[in-house]
Amino acid sequence: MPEPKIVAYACTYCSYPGADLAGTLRIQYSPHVNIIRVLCSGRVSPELILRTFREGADGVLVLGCHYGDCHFVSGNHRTVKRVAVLRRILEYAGIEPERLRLEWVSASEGERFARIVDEFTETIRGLTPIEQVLA
Amino acid sequence: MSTDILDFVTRKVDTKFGEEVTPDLSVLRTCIQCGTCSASCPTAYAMDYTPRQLWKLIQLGLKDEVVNSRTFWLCTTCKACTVRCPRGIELTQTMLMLKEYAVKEGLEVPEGIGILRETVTTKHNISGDENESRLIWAENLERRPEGIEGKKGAQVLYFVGCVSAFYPQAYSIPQSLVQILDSTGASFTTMGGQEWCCGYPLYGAGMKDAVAELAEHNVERVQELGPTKLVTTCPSCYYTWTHLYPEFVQLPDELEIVHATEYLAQLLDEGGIELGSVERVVTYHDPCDLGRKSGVYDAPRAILKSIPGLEFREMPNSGENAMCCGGGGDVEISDREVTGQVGVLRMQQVEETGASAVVSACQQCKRTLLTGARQAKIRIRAMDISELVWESMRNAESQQAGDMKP
Amino acid sequence: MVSVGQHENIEILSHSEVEEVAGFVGNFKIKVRRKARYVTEDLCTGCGLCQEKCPAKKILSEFDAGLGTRTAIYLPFAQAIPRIPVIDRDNCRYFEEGKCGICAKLCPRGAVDFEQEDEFVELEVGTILVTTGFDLFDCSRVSQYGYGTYDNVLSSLQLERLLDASGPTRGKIVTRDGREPESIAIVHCVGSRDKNYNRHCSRVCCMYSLKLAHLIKDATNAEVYEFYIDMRTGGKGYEEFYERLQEEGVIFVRGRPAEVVPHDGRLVVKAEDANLGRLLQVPVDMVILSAGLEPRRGAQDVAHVFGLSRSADGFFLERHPKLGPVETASNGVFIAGACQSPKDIPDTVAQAGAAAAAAMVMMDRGRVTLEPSVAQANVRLCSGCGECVVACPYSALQLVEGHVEVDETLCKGCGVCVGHCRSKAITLLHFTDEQLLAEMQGALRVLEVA
Amino acid sequence: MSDRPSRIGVFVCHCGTNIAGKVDVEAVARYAAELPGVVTAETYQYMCSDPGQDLVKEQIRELGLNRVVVASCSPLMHELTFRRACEEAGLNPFHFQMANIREQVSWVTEDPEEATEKAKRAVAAAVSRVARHEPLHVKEVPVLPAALVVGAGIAGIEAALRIADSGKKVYLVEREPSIGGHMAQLYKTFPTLDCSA
Repeated sequence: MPEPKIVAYACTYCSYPGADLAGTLRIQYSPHVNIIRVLCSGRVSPELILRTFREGADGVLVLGCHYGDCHFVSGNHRTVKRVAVLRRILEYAGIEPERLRLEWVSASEGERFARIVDEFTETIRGLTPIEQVLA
Repeated sequence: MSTDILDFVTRKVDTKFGEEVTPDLSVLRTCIQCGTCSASCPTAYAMDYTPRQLWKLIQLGLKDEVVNSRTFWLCTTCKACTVRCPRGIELTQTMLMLKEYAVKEGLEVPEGIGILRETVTTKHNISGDENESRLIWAENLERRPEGIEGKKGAQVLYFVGCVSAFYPQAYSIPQSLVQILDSTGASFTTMGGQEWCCGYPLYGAGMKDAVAELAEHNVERVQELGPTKLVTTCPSCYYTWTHLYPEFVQLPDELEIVHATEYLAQLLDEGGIELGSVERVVTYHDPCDLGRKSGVYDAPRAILKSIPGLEFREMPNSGENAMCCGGGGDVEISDREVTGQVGVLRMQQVEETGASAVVSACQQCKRTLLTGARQAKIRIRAMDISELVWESMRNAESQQAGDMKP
Repeated sequence: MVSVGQHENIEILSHSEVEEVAGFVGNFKIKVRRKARYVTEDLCTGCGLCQEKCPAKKILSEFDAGLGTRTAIYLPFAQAIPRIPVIDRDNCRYFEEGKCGICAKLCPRGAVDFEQEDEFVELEVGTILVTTGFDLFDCSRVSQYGYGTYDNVLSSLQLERLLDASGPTRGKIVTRDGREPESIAIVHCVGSRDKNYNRHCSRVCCMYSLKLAHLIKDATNAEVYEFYIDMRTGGKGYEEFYERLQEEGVIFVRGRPAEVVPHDGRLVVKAEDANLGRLLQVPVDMVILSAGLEPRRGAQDVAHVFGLSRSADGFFLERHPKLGPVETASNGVFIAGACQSPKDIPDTVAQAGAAAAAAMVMMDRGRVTLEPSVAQANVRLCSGCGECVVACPYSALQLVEGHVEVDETLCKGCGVCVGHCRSKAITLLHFTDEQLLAEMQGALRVLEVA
Repeated sequence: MSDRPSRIGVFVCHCGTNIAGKVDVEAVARYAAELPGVVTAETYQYMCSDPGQDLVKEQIRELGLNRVVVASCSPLMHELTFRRACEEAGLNPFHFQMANIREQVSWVTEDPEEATEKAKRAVAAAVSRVARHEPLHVKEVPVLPAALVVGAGIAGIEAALRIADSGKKVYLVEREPSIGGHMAQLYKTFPTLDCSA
């Protein structure tokens, strides 16, 4: 089985520095995740997520600030609703909704970031590669 | 000793032993040697290594020193060290795992511990008496309640426990509870001779593996009788049913397991029992298995506060900070003298409150404290809360009868 | 303190809280709530007559850590700045019962005003410094030490108040029943280095405990025991001070006490001397708990108002532990002092200086550059649904003649509007769909190559 | 969209052994050189150092680069450094993209081969993105010469005094009725053992 391909969209004030902190702390985690920085998780549009699957990502992580901690006040509230709807759409389209996950990671949660990536990678490993699903 | 040290200097620390005797060696490694555990421990004074020293020995992989120590055999599993440990290390669990290790590896164990397994597995109780005689205490009751033994369909099943069933000092506990149940018209029964030891003494002696068979038997009996509530007066039985049995067996979904104090507090709350005046100053001793290990602190206090005429005084060491009576963790079997000494210390604390009686909610605490009082020549009664409630109920009856007279 | 009160460039807004921060670096708009004092600041001369005659005299003084009392209209302490009293509504007879008003009658300037209400002021500033400090750990949470239960178990702050010549005992260290203690135990790490409360080391307690031991030795003949886990004396002259205390005869016990219990009218501290491996029961007359420092209650709200993050311990997060120790994730907002992490006075002063310098650099330059990543609207694609207007956290978008328009001065570039727009009418510069898609494709394509 | 074809330069940093100790930086550079639009791909010990930045500037001028990717540490650390370098060499600073192969690759990946592969993906992503970067211009806004200091304990008082001394207006907001914070409650303070107020 090929290694899973995962894309993580991480917000610039919480989750991206959280990922950096995992590095500063030298926490080792699964290397199959590709982190893409956005300013706020609210920027991650449904289209971007769907395109990411279409381009061959087996899993998509959207990482934002904890509730109430969003640098952009309430940007992440929007993300919650959007991801919930998208998961239903994915399911409808025959794509396992667990391929899309939204998590909160603060700038101080290096350990949490690494744990989420590892857990998510394990979940994705248990699924058929997306190319076969979409084929 | 000096060669050991030289040996240690040249040897790489073997972590295998450490991994086997503690739930998570990486957490034990964070010990900062502050000694809070030792100073919290009721029996540390009698140990060859203090608990703190034991953790250091485990960290360094000095297995021989650890397994030849009597430290863990003197652990009453009271959990005082664990709740206070600033690093959150599962210290009590480590003590238990050390006992398990010693038993499993066939190392030398205290004499009584060796006999314990034999007794419990063949006789199904800790005293070695005939199990059929479990209801011997019921023979002195003024009125033996109907259906006290093995009544199918009873709502409440009273799980009596070995100590109450076989040790005369504790007979009055089941006697009191049964009479309370009877007088409230509750539909209740016991397993009688079909009740087997819950398994806690084996668990406390490092033989957790032997608990499964007992658990299966007891749960099968419960299923036969079909109660919706299981009541225990023994906090250890309570702990075993609520915390250990789920590891071995599937408990019936509809079965609610409560300690007698919770049951009585609820009855009181609902107005199901009437209490009469008991003019007495008492203090309350929290049993470790009920308090720190099961989190039941309020129910017994609520009961005490609702008895008219009773003056309740807390000891400085109460609630989460309660001192163990010394009777836990099979220490009485390993070293009766240590249990006795701790009992004396606890009774001295009782004495400082000026109470004329110490109330507990555990037959073992009652026994240990009674013995402690006798040894220290302290004239203070040790009684179980069920006994006090029954006394108070009878007083209510006689006071009412008195009121009726012209 | 005095120089702050007198400085012509400093305006003190005491008894006030920041409610709202709008705008952005260089031009923040601040809304401050000036809580009602019930004393008109401009009229009050600070003569103190009101305080003298107030009939409610038994209120425990916060300043004296509950050891002394104060009145309902009160100056928190003698040297308070501004020297204007405040009325504590909850304990004032006028507010409680509707009568009294003695202070108002006596005030020669008519400064007492029971009708006063909270007021709001708007400020415009270029930079913000958050220096909200810490809370002292509430020792009663460690129930085994008996704080709040036993009279002579005191917090370190309470001992400070006893030592103060203007404090509740006029500088005398005495037990609650007025005796001079023969022996005193100081317990380190209360609420610190403990997973049950705070994992972090509060950093200042070892040194202030040593200081307290020294002051006790100065003021009494008491035997002093210090119970510690590790003695942390990193700092200029700190280890030397420790050595001096050892010479002064303070008894150091390496062991964290398990509990404090009363016995024979005294207190017994139980610990293991970890160096000896011996269990100790030390009888003393007074126990001092060296309380740790923790994030202020309400730090979450402060973080929210100023756009700060907090680290796992709850203190405010600096932008970078080495490269940006006073900067934060919010441009133009700086932090200093114990709100960032526990620290002692020299370090606090140093960090405050650094934060001031960083803010001054920004103000001296007089200009600041902003990231150009703002939203841009394409009028032709906009359907005018208004979803983005609702979604924007900064009210930077509005519908003009059925089409969305972006106010670039308000836009902070979060892109929530882009994520929300169904007709792709909004673009976020430097984070365009095309750019993000390209980045994602680049990351995924390579997997196939590899 | 820029009308000229992309001429991208990729600069892979060793960061001493921080990156090169795990990631095969030469392999990453060789790989990058093959990516569309890439004109040159080089490695250097410390890209953020002056000689490292000079290398970037030199290549921009000599090879006529119009896009730059630096694969090194987190952009939160050095994005501004390299944007400035690009600008100094005459490039729009936003024609730059950073690939984070330290915090998010070399420091967090156990296996060197996997780390190298992940670094390649990060570089490919950055190259792909930078080709679509557009010239942008930073906005400048004035900074009001006034500061808000929130909390009047030691830190607040000290900071307020310093800023005020430089001639700027300071608003010192304090929740309590008096300034002073905890400090006012302390008797004598270490290390000088003098009074605190």
